[in-house]
Amino acid sequence: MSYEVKLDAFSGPLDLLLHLIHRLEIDIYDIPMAELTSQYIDHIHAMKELELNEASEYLVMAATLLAIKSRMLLPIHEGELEDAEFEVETEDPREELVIKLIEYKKYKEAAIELKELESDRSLVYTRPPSDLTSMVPDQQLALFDAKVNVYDMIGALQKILRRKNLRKPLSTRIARQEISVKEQMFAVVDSLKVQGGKSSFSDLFPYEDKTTIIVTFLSILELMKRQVVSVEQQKNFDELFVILDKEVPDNELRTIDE
Amino acid sequence: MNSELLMSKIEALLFVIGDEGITAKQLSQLLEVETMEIEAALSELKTNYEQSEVSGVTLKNLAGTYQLTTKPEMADTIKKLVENPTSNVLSTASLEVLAIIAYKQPITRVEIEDLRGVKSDRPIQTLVSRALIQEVGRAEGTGRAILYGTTKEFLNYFGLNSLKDLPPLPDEVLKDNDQDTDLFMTKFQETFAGEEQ
Amino acid sequence: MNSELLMSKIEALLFVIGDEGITAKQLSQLLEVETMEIEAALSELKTNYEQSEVSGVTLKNLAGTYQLTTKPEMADTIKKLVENPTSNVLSTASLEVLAIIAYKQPITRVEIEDLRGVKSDRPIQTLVSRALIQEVGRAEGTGRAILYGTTKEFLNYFGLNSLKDLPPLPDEVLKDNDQDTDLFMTKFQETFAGEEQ
Repeated sequence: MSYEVKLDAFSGPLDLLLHLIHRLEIDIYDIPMAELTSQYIDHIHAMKELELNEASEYLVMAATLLAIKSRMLLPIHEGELEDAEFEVETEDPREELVIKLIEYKKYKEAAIELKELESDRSLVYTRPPSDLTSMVPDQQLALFDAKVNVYDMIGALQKILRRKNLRKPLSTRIARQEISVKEQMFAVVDSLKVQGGKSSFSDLFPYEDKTTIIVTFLSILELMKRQVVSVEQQKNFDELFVILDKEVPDNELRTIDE
Repeated sequence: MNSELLMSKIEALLFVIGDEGITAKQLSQLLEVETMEIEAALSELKTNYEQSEVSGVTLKNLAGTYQLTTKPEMADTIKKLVENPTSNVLSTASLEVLAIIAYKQPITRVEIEDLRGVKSDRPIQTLVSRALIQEVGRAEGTGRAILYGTTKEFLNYFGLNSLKDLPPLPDEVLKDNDQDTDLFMTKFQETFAGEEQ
Repeated sequence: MNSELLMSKIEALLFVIGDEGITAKQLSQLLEVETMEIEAALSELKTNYEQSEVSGVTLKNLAGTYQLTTKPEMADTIKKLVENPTSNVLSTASLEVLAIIAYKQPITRVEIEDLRGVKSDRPIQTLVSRALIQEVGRAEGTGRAILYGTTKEFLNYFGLNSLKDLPPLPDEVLKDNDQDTDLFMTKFQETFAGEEQ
């Protein structure tokens, strides 16, 4: 029998065992050790080639399985079973493993429930507290709760990151998606036309966000390169003027590759 | 204070406080209104939000506080603002460790590793850095191992108001030890009966 | 999209976006709805807020940017929140600044503000006056901006022997991610790659 073993598919040897038990439709209270052990070892072989991080833990489990298997093969005589003195030693060699598996399974299932909660919660967004620091006297600002500890600092960092994740896109992603250099070239030419073919450099930058400024700047460079516009300056540190040199038919600009 | 005014004040405070959240008790102190009345106003606000087709926000109980949040059906719209909406979800290993800590806290790393049968220092570190767990004390005895517990951020992250809201652990199948042993004995004998054939 | 749904989506976006605000054009791009229609919805939302006695917030239009704010008549209520020692709105600002400095030192004010997304000069000042942070040098370059780091008093306050006792954070948590620069470089290369062909 052949099967694919993915490196990240299991979070540990117990997880792998549960997977095998499920797949082989084994009764967890009556594990056929020979079968499970051989399947487990097959998986380990496949995983070993993948340089598994926790290889040692998987190997320890393999040894445990083999030990249980061999203990189960030891002959037990009828007489000993009935003898009260030996009763203590007749526990099932699989018992400890089964208890472990069942205990682990509980938390594995709880983790799945947490995952669902995580995904429900991810649909709901909050906002950062408003910045009210301007409303208070300085000495009040740094008053910490006496219970503040280093973990509260980590919590504070976590909030900053969450907020940053929401903040980032507005200034860049929308612009990245929506404004191309090509589009901005049209906008600059249009704007020059409206202003009679000449505009101060700074008037071409009505937007405040950085990306629009960058894209506008690049589009002016591109227009200069294509000799559609030129830039002049009377003397050092004077204002720059952008001049529309020639009427470019729209279709010529439209052929520009982005 | 009439109830409209009270509701508008509560809304303003909830808006300003954002994901910090605020408790009914704090609202009661700030507004000098009985907690009962605050809670009635909160509940009416929530009903208003939920029933209004025009409103994209609602009121939620998170980590013991009240917070305004967007409605779940707004998720697709807001996701357009977020760079990598799913890149931050927890790995299976982290979720397992977190489940163990949530239900068995306070607990040490060694106990966690014993339960999972696998080293867990990396998931623990991830969970600490994401402020989902923290040190809540030290175990007795030599070593004085760190005891971990969940944080307020944990409740917030999973949309819970308190630890009591955690789904119950899957039932232990083996509740009774005697039954346990019987079962094993039966199975044990069956097995060996089979082996001899 | 019907106008109720559009209004609810706009409200949700305005709520999440916070103090930075959003333009009608950006809303139009995000929601794929004509700017005209967006502006009509915004104006209706504003009327709703203004007319509702139950609402503590309203819509403000500043230089083409729309944002939700609390109504002016809520100022006294919010002032109470600020003055109330049990609300941690204020310590939150300082704690955030302190956390950034603790993990990213040495760091300049501008870098701190970039991470937090809000002006941070006042929290920095008060942390300096509380001796939890101090100037530890000057950044290279024209501005020679002050670099901040934590003090011995900081270690004392949090019961740490050294900075090594801070719980470690994985690299991803606070790694620099200057997207603007990336974007610039990408556009730059796109533009000038054409030249060489």
